[in-house]
Amino acid sequence: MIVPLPQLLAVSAGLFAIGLFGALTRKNAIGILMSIELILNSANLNLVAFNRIWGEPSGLGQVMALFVIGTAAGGAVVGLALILTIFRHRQTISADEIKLLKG
Amino acid sequence: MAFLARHLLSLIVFLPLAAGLAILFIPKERDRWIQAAANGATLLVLILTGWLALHFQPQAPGFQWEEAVPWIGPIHAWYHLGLDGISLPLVFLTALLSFLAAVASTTIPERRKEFFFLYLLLESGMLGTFLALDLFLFYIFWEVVLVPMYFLIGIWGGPRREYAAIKFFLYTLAGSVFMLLSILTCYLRSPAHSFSIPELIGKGLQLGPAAQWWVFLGFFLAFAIKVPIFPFHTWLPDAHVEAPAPISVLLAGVLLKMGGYGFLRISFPLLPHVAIGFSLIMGILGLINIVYGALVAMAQSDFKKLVAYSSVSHMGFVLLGLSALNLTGFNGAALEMFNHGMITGGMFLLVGILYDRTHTRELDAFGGLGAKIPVYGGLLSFFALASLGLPGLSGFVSEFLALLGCFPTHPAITIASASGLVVGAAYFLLMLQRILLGPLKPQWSGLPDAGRREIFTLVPLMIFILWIGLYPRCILALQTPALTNLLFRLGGNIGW
Amino acid sequence: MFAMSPGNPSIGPLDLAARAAFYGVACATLIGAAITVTARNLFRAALGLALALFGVAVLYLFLEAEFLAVSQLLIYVGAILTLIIFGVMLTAQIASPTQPRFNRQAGISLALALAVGLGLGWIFLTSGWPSPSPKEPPPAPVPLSALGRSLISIYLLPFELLSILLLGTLVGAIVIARKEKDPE
Amino acid sequence: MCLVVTVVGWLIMLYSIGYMGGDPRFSRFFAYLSLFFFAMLTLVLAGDLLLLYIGWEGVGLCSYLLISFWFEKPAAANAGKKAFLTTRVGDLGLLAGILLIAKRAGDLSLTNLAAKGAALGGWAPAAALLIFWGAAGKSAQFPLHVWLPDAMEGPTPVSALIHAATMVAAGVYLVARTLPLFLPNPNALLAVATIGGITSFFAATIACTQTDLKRILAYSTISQLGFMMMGLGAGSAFAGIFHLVTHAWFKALLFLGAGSVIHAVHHQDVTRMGGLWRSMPVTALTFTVAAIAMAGIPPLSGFWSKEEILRRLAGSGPPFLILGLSIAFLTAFYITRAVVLTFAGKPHVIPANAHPHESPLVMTIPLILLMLGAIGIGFIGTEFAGHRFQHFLGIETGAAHQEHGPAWIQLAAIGVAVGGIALAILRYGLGRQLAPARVRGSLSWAYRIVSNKYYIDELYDRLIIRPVLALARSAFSFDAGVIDGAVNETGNAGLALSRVKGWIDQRIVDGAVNAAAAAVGRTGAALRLIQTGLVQNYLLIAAAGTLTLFAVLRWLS
Repeated sequence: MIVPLPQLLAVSAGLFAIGLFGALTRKNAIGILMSIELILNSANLNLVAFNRIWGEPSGLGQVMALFVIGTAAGGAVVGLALILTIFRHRQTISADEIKLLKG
Repeated sequence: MAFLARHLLSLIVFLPLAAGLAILFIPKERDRWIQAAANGATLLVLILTGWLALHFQPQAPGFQWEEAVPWIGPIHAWYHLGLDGISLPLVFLTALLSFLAAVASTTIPERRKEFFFLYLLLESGMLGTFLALDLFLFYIFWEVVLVPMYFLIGIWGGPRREYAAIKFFLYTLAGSVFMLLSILTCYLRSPAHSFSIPELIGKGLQLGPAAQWWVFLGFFLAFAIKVPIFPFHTWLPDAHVEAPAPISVLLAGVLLKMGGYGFLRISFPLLPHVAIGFSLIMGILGLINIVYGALVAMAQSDFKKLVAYSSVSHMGFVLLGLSALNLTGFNGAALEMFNHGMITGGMFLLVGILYDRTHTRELDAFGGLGAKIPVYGGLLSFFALASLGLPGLSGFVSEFLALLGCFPTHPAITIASASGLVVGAAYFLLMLQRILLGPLKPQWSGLPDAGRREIFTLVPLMIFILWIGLYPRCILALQTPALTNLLFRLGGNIGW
Repeated sequence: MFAMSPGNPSIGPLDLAARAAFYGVACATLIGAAITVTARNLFRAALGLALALFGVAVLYLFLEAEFLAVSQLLIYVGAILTLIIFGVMLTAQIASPTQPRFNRQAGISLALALAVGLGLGWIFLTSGWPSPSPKEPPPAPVPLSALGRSLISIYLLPFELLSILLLGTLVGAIVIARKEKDPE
Repeated sequence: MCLVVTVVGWLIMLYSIGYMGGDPRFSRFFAYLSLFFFAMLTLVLAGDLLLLYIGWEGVGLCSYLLISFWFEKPAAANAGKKAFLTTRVGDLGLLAGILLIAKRAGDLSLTNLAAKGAALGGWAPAAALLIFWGAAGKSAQFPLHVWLPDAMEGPTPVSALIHAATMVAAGVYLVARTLPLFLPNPNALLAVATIGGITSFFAATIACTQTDLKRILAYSTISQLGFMMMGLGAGSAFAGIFHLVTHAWFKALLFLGAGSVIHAVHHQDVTRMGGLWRSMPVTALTFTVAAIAMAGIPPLSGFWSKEEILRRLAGSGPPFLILGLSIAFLTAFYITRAVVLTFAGKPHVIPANAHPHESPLVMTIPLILLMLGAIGIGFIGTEFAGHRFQHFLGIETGAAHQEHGPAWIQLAAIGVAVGGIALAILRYGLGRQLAPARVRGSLSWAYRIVSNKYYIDELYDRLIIRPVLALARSAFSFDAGVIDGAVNETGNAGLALSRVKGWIDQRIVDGAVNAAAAAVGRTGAALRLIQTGLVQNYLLIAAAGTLTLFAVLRWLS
């Protein structure tokens, strides 16, 4: 079986685009979080694919992917904690009703 | 101990600074601690310099207790300290006056913590200037002196303190700029390619005659402002009058000497040809300083201003000695710096004592105090007589040497300068008469005489004035070999 | 087993099956992703995400990164997704029919996302990727042992930093999400 | 000289105990006096010009301190200052002379002065005159004599010691000491003699007109010092020193006597005294003896030394001899005048209620001892005593002295002295007018000039003191106005420059900056519209930006 690199990368590009769209449009904060996970996965896919094709012996790409997964887990935890707290205070997790950043 | 002995000069230079930093950590309410720390630190420095003076080998060539450590590598700046016969008397003078003025600083009423910090920083700067053997380091210490002085005048001074402080600062800074240019020229145009003064002197400069003149003038401006040489002297009366008494003591006693020291340490050995060509101008400037300063002093009605202008007059003798280009003249110049520090330092302390009691410096406001405060009157007479060059007191020895040395070089200038002695006597006697003699004014009937602490600050100076006046050899022997070396460098007349 | 050579002309039947499987997985992944961003019901979106993540894990397998595939399953599907579902349930706003799914910038976002996706795809597909010559065997996959060794030797510092980051995250999350004491 | 200082000094010290008794600064007085002795002995015993100079200045200092001893009196304070400054002007000459000798001759010792004179070559007259200048300052020679009469403001023992017997004689001593420098130069000697003669004659005429007892004595001192200088100028160190020694005795005695009188009547005006011999016999006796000694009546001391000088002057030419004789005449005249006015006649002491009385023993004993000296000291220099003094001095024992002047000089000296005394007794003792009123009237202007001391003080005030003070003031205003003004103007120019620069900054540089800032502000206001606070907006913009960036980069490459 041959995994053609361009096609694989195209899948990752699709994942990225979909994730981006979700992050930009979802009203629900948890939805945004999930979209971001998609984006991260698309990046991971690229890392692993390039690692495979150039055969870096120490497995740099895979290591980085592992780190990304780790940080993503952390991010998800903190993000969810934030969302829960905001929800507790405001009874909403709709991103366009949260304007803490408005100057 | 061995470590301390090797770094004795550094210890002397930085001990006041360390004490100053320590004072910052003493609570403001512990005023006695602050005073004690300042007194102790300056006394310790005095003891160390006294030890130096006793163990100094006058005949040994070169510098002693030398310390040289590479400092800023890329520009070849070294941390280089050393002591020789030219700097030793001035270092000792600095240490002595700093101690006495610190004791006299008990009269400073407010913000004493900051005062003593700046004061000790100032002492470090002054000692460093006299000990630095690297032009870069010299320049830094030179500027370090400037900053605390600015604040000391500007914060604790008299009514026009800000004007005086700014004037002093700008004047001196203007001079420093030219000095910096000259230093850089020396650095760039020497095969030694370093800031080290001995090295620069040893290897010489690669400059045309005209360029040498410019470099000399650059140094000259900086030193002339410090000395101060007519017409760069007008910062001095303002600064002296506005500064608090202990600071006036250091200003007149030490800071003015930095200029004269600069000539002996840097300008003359580095640019001998220019120095020889400059001799006549130097002599004329000396003459102007002596006569002009004395005349202006005579017209003063302010006690402190009178003493300030008398400094201008006395520093003229230093210039006269420098213009002589012979051993007698140089000895006179170097000794005059030392003596003037003692005498004028004492005078300013006396001015301060009187001002503390009466809050006026108008000479006409006094009169007949000789009967009311005889001890003070005696002290004042003593210092005034020393200042007007009474034989047997130190002022006479150095003035006589300067005149004697200058006579073969510039006879006419010497004779004309000697007239300054008469005018000098005139204004000091006028001053004594207006303060001490005549009928006692009623408002001073309750004036207390000089206290024990005040007498304590003056007696050491009197001892030195009398000692050098009667037996100047002890200090001449210290500086003669170094000055002889300098003269060899200049190709001047050694015999005289 | 897998030979990654895009221009390889000899395509065997096994290859063909594998290729079909690859495309299938790829499609499933993208569909899962699409569900994730479009589902009105948040719970359903989470399930879509699960599908997408699972697909990616399989893609890792295709790339002979077995450890990563397992990690993906364990961490994403096992941990993060569970967490997200918990979050969805806790916020109790799984679906509100009156609310629109998207905010007002949906149109422009769609255009942007399309542009990005098409642009990236175009770049990926048209870039002349270096292809190893047919005679040379493709580089061997990174063995798991090598991965482990490099993790604790060359990449030890980032590894440890990551662990500290995770610890910090843990503490931070607890602090943030903790129920504040009533002042009364 | 040393003996004079110590012996006369001791007697005066003794006298002072009585005179200064009760003064609040009694102890300070004696401290100053001791300091004076130290300095004076340094001066006299110095074997080196520099050391001599130190002593020289030292006595000047003590003189200053002692003259202004009663410093509450402004006159005393002024007098002290004047004395110090005037002598300082003289010291300047001495200093210059010392410098000259130091440079040309190499060392400053007082031995081998003749050789030094040779080494000085053409500079020798200059050096000699410079030294004489210094001596003139200290010995109150014209034109530097003005300080001595004023110095009488000091306590009388001080006047006696410093301003009659010792310090003022230091100048004479110095010239005598350095006479080998003068001897080869007739012109220098002539200058010394001329100045001495002028001083002596001037001072003698002034002394005839003064009414203050101590001032009479002061001018007489100046006159006698000038007389000594004439002797020195005649080339005889012996004559000068001899007169110095005898003068020290009788002049100290005169001053102490005057002090005794002043102590008794509490003022110094001779016209308000008279007949005091009744109440103060010892003082009157000793004073009179001293006066006769000074007038030059043999066999008292003054005669011998005066005769010695006159004899030397005869060798210098008739003009000097005539001058000397007229001075001797005037001396006899004015001192007799003083004696007669003070002691003779009816007692008419003013104020009348004062009761003058003889001074205590501690004051009269020194008077008597000094009187004995004044009588006898002259003999040591005469042939009767075998020229002991000359041998003692160890100078001029050669043929120079062996030639005795013509006898008529002695006779003339006695004659003028007697004449002077007689005239004075006639005029003041018996009240006879000496000249017709018409002559007196026409001479009154001369009298006025003389009694005003030839207006020299006023002249100095106009010509020197005021110009110097004015110079000082103008120097100060120059300093404050021009130099400091220049500095301040530089500062002001700097300020003006910075103001111009400030204007440029404000209008042009700042203008540009402000315009830029305003532009930014407006842009910001515009951009604020997109600051919605919504995360997703930001994200969108970021993504769009990134995309644009990539597109641009792509397009560029």
